[in-house]
Amino acid sequence: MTTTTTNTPVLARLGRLMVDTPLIPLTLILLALIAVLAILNPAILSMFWVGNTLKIAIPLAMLAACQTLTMLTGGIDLSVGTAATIAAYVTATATPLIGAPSAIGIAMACALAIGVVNGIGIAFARVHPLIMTLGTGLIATGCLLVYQRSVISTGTIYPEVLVWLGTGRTWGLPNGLFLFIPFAVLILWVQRRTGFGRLLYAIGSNEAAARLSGVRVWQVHLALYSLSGIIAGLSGLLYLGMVKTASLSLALPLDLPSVAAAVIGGTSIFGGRGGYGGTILGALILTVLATMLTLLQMPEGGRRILYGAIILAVTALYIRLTDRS
Amino acid sequence: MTTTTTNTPVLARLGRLMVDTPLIPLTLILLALIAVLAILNPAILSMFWVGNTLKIAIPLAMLAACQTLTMLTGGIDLSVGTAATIAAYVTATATPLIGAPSAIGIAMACALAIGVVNGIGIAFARVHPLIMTLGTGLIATGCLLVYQRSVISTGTIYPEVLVWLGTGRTWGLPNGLFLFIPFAVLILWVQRRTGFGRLLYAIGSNEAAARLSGVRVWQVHLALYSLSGIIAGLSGLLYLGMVKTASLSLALPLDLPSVAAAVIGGTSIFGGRGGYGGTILGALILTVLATMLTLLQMPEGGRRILYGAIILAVTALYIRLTDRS
Amino acid sequence: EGYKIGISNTVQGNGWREQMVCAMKAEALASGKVESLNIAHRNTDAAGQLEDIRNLIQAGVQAIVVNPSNSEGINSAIKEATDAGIVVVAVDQAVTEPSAYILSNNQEQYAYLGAKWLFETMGGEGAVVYMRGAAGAGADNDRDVGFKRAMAEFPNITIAQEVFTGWQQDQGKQQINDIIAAGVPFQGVWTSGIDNVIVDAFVESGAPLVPIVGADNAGFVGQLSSVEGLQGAAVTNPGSVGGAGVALAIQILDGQMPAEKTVLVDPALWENVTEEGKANLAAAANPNLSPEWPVSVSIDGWTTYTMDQIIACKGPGE
Amino acid sequence: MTPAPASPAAMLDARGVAKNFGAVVALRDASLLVAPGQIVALMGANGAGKSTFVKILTGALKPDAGQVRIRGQDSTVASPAGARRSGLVPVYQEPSLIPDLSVADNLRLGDTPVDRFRHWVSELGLPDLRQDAMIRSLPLAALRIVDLARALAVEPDVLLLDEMTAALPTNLVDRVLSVVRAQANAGRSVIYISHRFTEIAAICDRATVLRDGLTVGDLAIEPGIEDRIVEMMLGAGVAAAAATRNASRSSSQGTPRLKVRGLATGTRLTNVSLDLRPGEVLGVVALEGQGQDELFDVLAGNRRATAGTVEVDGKPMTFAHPADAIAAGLTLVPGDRAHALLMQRSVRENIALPLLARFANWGGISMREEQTRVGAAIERLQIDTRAQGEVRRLSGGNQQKVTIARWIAKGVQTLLLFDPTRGIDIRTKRQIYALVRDLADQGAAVLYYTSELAEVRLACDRAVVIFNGRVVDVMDAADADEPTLMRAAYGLTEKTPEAAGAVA
Ligand SMILES: Nc1ncnc2c1ncn2[C@@H]1O[C@H](COP(=O)(O)OP(=O)(O)OP(=O)(O)O)[C@@H](O)[C@H]1O
Ligand SMILES: Nc1ncnc2c1ncn2[C@@H]1O[C@H](COP(=O)(O)OP(=O)(O)OP(=O)(O)O)[C@@H](O)[C@H]1O
Ligand SMILES: [Mg+2]
Ligand SMILES: [Mg+2]
Repeated sequence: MTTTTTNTPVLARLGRLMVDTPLIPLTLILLALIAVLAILNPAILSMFWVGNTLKIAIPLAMLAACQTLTMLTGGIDLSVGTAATIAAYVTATATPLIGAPSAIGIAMACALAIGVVNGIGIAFARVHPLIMTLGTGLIATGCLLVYQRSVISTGTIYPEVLVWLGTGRTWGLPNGLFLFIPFAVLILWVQRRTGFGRLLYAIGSNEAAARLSGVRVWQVHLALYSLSGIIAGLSGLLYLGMVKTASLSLALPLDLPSVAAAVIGGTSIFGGRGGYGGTILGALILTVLATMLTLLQMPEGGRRILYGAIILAVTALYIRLTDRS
Repeated sequence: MTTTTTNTPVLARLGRLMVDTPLIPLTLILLALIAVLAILNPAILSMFWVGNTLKIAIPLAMLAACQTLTMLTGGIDLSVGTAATIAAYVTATATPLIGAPSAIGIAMACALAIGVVNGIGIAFARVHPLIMTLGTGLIATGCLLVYQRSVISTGTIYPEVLVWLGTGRTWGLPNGLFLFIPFAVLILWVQRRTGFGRLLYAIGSNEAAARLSGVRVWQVHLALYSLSGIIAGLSGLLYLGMVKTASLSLALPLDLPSVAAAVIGGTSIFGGRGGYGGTILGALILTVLATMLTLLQMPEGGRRILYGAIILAVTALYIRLTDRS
Repeated sequence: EGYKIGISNTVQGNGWREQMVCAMKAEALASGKVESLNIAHRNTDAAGQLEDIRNLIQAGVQAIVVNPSNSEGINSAIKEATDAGIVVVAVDQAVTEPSAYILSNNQEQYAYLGAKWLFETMGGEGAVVYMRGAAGAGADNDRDVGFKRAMAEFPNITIAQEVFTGWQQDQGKQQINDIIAAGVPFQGVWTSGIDNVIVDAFVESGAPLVPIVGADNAGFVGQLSSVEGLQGAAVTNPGSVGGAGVALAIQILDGQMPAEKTVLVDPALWENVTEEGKANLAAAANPNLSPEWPVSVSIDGWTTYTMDQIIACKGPGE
Repeated sequence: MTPAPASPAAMLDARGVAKNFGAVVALRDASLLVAPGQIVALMGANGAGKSTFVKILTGALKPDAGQVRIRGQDSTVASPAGARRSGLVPVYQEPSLIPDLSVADNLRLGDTPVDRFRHWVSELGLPDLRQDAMIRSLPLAALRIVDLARALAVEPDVLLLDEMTAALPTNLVDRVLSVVRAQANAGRSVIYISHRFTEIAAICDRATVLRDGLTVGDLAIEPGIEDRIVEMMLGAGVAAAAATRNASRSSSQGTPRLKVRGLATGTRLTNVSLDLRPGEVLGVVALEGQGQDELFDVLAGNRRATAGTVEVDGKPMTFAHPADAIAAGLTLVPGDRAHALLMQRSVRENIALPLLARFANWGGISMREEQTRVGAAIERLQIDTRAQGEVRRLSGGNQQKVTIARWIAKGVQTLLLFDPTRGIDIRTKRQIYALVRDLADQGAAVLYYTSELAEVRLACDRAVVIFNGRVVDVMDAADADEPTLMRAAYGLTEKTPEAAGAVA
C-alpha cells in the first residue's frame, strides 16, 4: 500500500486558508495597494488621507451592501444608483418647500417604492433581477425627469445633518462612520445571525430545496429588494451630504463599482456564497485603487485600462485561490 | 373512477402553444404594436417606414445575436457595444491613412481581440462573464481613448461599401439586409443544426454534465466569445455606414437594448433556453416601440417610463405564459 | 519661469470637448507664459470633479480653468481654491460661486439666434421639429429659454415634434428618420448641435429638404455649401472658449482684472442663403477637422494660437 | 376499482387524485388508505406516478382533482409547511437540503429540534456527523440520512419516504428499515416507496399498487405475494420474463481492457488494483465512502490520481479530462444523474451529446443519422418518451435510462456503471442486466458498482470488494451471495493486500 504524500502544494494550502477566512487575502491585497501608494508618494499616508479614503469608500460600501445581499440569492440590484440619486435629488429640492424631515421622509419613501416594485416583479412576475432592476431604474429615471420639470425653480437646500455626516470630521475621521459602523454591524448581523440572512443563502444555493423546506420565496424576495431600496436611499442621502449637489446622475456612476466591490469581496454572482465583510474590503480596495490612479497622473485612457485590468486580475486571482476545491 | 375535467383554462393552453412555438406570441406582440402605431398615425404604414424600421433594427439584432449565443451558455457579453464602437472608430480613422480594406481588417482584428480576451478570462480564469466582459469593455475603452489621442487630426473617411450597406436601399428595402439575411440564416443554422450550437445549450443547462460527456468547455467558451467579438465588430462596421459618425461612444447605447432584445425574445439569462428567431423579433419590437414613443410626442421622462414599463410588461407576460407548471 | 495652470474637464470623447481641451493647450503654448499644464480630463460627475480640483490645489497650480459638471456641485472646491489665492475661471457653463470668473458661450442667445433665422426663413409660419440636447442638462435648459423667446415672437410657428437627442448622433438620426417616415408635416428643423446626421437622413431618404439650423460642426458646415438645395444656418458654439478661458486666467495672473466677473461670448450665425453668409461659411470650412469639431477654432480678441497649433493639440512641454 | 372502505380509523385517506402535466397524465385516479401504525408500500413501475402522489399529499404540487382526508377530516394541504402542521412529513426523492448552508443552519431553516435530530442521526448510523459540515461536502448517502433524521425529529404522524434507500449502501439500509419499523410500532404511519422487494417484504404491512396513474390494487404483504404485485404493476404477461442468470465465463487470458495498479487519490482511495477483460462484467462492492466514487472518477478522467497506473489495452494512460478517458473508450454513467443530464433539454439532445463533444464534430449535424442512432438507443432501453421535450419532466427511472442510452448511442468499449439501477423498477432492471450482458457478449468490458448486493449475482461475472480504499476480496459471482459480500465489505475477511491485489 502506497502512502499518499500529504505535502500539498503551497497554492492549494493558501487556497484553503482563503476559503475558510476570505478576509485575510483581501486585507493583504489592500495593504499591498497602500504600500504601493506609500512608495509612489511617501507623504500621502496621513490621518487626513485615511479619513478622506474612508469618507469616499462609505457610500460605495453601502451600495455594495445591496449587491451583496441580492447576490447571495443569485440576484443583483442595478437600480441602486438610481434609487440613491432620487433620494438625494428629492431631499435637496423638497427641503426648501416642506422642510428637511418631511423631505427626507418622502425621499426614503421613493427609494423604498423602487425596492418594492423590484421585489414584486422578481417575487411574483418572476422576472430576472438583472432585467427587473434595469427596468425599474429606467422607469425611475423617467419619473425623476418628470419631477425635475415640476420643481425646477425652487432651488436646493442640503439638510444640515446630512452635511454634517457627509463632510464633518471628528478626531480626524469622517462623521459618516457614525452612520456606517452601526449599519455595517447590522448588515453583518442580519447576514450571519438571523433567519432572514440564512434564507438568503438558502435561496441562492438551491431555491427548489428552500421551497420544499417550506420557505415562501416570494416573501424573502420582497423583503430583500425593499431592504435594498432603503439602503440605496440612505446611501443617496449620505452622498448628498458629501457632494452637496443635486444632480440627476449623482450616484449612477456607483452602480457598477458597487457590483465590483461585492465581487472582489468574494460574493458569488451565482448566489449562495460570500458575505458583507469581504465587500467592505472590496470597496476600500477600489477606493484606494482610484486614488492611486489619480496620483499616477494617468491620462483617462490609461486609468481605465489599469482599473479594468486590476479588477479582473484580483477577481481571477481570488477565484484561482479559492475555487480549486 | 372520477373523470378529470379536461377543459384546461385558456391561459394554460395559450401557454402551451407558446412553449412549443415561442415565435407566435412575439409576432402577435409585434403586430399589436404596429396596429397601435397605425391607429396613432395611419399615414405611417409605408414601404419607406418598413425599410427604415428594418434598417434601424439590424445592428441591434446583430448585437443581440452576441447576447443570445452567450446567454445560451448562461453568460452575457457586455463588451459588444465597445467592440462595435472600436471597430467603427478604427475603420473611420484608419481609412484615410491605409485605405479601407486594411482599416477594416485591423478593425475586425481589434474586435476579435476583445472577444479572445473575454474567452480566455472566462474559459481559463473562470471569471464570471458579466464581470469579465465589463472589465474588458473598460480596458478596451481605455485603449480607444489612447488611440484617439494619436489620430486626432487625421480626419475620418467612411468606406463606400459600408455606406452603401448602411444607407442604401434596393427596391425600398435597406441594403443592410444583404448582410443581415445571410447572417441570420447562418446563426440560426449554427444554433440549431451544428454540434457547436448544441454544446452552447448543453453548457448552459449543465456544465458538469457536458464535461462528463467529453466536452472541453474551455474550447466552447473561447470559440463563443471570439465569435461574439467578430459579430460585434461587424455590427459596428454596419452601424458606422449607417450613422456616418466616428464617435467614441457610437454603439455603447446599444449594449442594454441588445440584452433586452434577447430577453424579450425568450432567451433565458440562466442559460439553456431560447434561440435567435425570438431575438430578431425582440429587436424589431424594441425598434417599433422606440418609434412609437417618438410619435407619441412624449417628453423624455415619459418616454423612459413607458419604455421601461413596456419591456418589463412584455417580459413578465412572456414568463407568465410560458413558465407555469 | 512661467505659470502653472490646472485644467478640469468631465466629459471625454466628444468632439466639442476635445476641441476645448486642445484650445486650452494651444493657448497656453502660444502665450509663452505658461510653464506647465496640469490636466484632469476624464468622464466623471461633480463628486469626481471635486476630487480633481482638490488634487490640482495640492499640486500647487496658480490658476484653474474648469468646465463645471454642474452649476453648484463644485462650489466648495472652488471656494477652497480661491481662498488659497488661486484664480478660478469657469468656461462654457456658469457656476454660482461668486469668487470664480466665468467665461462662457451665451447659450440662450445661441438658441434665439438660430430659431429666429429659421422662423424668418420659413416665412413666419409652419411647424418646426425641435431637436433638443440632453434632458436636464444646464445648457439645454438655457437654450430652451432662448428658443421659446423666439417662438414668442412668431405666433404662427408651432412645434411639430419635440425630441431629446441626448446629443447622440445615432439617436438623433433614428428620431428624424421616424419623424420623416411617419409623415408628420413640418417646414423646418432646429437641432441642438446634432446636425450633419439630420441632413444625411434627408438625403438618404429622398425626403424634400427643409431649412435646418445646427451648430458650426465641421461636418454640417461642409454640408451647407455642398448639399444641393439645402437651406440652413450654423450657429457658432466654439469649443475654443477653453482657449479663451486660459487667456483670461493669464491676463488675471498678469494683473489685468476684467471689468466683469462674467464674460459671455456671443454666438454668430452663418447661413447659406445670402452671399455674405456663403462667404462666411467658405472662410470657416476646414476639411482638416474632424466632422464633430466646431469650425470656429478661435475667438477673436481672446485666443492667439494658430490653426496648426490647435490641430496639433500640444501644450507647453509636450 | 373497488373504493376502499371508509374507515374512521384511517390516518390518511386519499381518493380520486388526478394530476396532468400538460399532455402527460401523471395521475389518473389514485387512492391510498393508511391506518395508524401501518407501513404501506406504494409500488409502481417507473413513471407510474408515485413521486407525484407524494408531492400532492405533502402540498408540493396541487392536484387537478381528488380528495384527501387526514384523521377523517377533509383537508386541503396547500404547502409543505401546511402538510407539516397536519403531521405529514416527507423525505422526497431528491435531497431537499441547501448545499451552501451547514447542517445546523439547514435544521434552523426548518425549525427542526436539534437534540432529536442528533439522536436520530446516530440511530441511523452516522454518529459522527458534524453539525457544522457544509451540505455540499457530504456524500449522497449521508444527505439521505440527514433528510430522514430531519423528518423523524419532527415526530410526524405520517412519514412519507420516496425511494429513501435507493442510494444507500446495505448497512445503512438495514438501519433505516429497523428505525422505520420502530416508528410504526410506536403507532405512527409510514408510506414507503422502493423498488426493492426485500425491503417491502421486511417491513411493510400492505402494498398499494399504482399503474399508469391508477390505483390497481391494495393488498396485504405476505410470503409469495411478490409475483402478484409485479403482475399488477406491469400488467399481465410481462412479469413472467424472469431474469436469466448468465453463465460466468470470465477469461483470464489475453491483455485486459483495463489494468489498474496501486491507484490512489484524495484520502479515501488508497490502493486499488484490478483487471477488467473484454467480455467481462466486473462487479464492485463497497460500503458508503470506501473510495468507490473516487475510483470511478479517476477512471473517467474526472479527477486525477495521485499514485498508481492505469493501462488501457496494454497502453499506460493518464486522463486530464473526461474527454481523454472517452477517447480511450472509457465512459461513465455517474451515480448522481443530476451530474449527467441536461434537465431542460430534450431526450434526443441528451442522448446525442457525446456524439458532438469533440471539436471535429462541431460542424453541421446529420439529423437523419442522429435520429437513427438516438431512436435505436431509446428503443433498446425502452425509454418512456411521453415527456421527451424536457428530460426533467421524465420520471426518475426514465431519466436514469437516458444516462445509459447516451453511451449506447455512441458505442461502448468500456462502460463504467455507478449504481445504474438506482431508482429503476423491476422490469427495467432486468432489461438493464440483459443489456449489460449483451454489451459484454459483443466485446465490451463493464465495471459495475452496485449498492444492491443481490445484483452482483444477477449482472456480474466477478466481483471485487473495496474497503478502506483498497481491494480486500475478489470472488466469482457464483460465490457472491449477500452474506459473503457483506462480511467482505466490512473488511472481516480481508485477504492480504498482495493476494487480493494479485487476483483482482
Ligand atoms: N413536472 C413535470 N412535467 C411533466 N411531466 C411530469 C412532471 N413530473 C412528472 N411528470 C410525469 O408524470 C409521470 C409520473 O411521474 P412520477 O415521477 O410521479 O413517477 P414515479 O412513479 O415516481 O416514477 P419513478 O419511479 O421513475 O420515479 C411521468 O410520466 C413523468 O414523466
Ligand atoms: N439526481 C439523482 N441521481 C441519482 N440518484 C438520485 C437522484 N435523485 C434522487 N436519487 C435517488 O434515486 C431514487 C429514485 O429516484 P426517482 O426519481 O427515480 O424516484 P421515483 O420517481 O419515486 O422512482 P422511479 O424512478 O423508480 O419511478 C431516489 O430515492 C433517490 O434516493
Ligand atoms: Mg419517483
Ligand atoms: Mg421517479
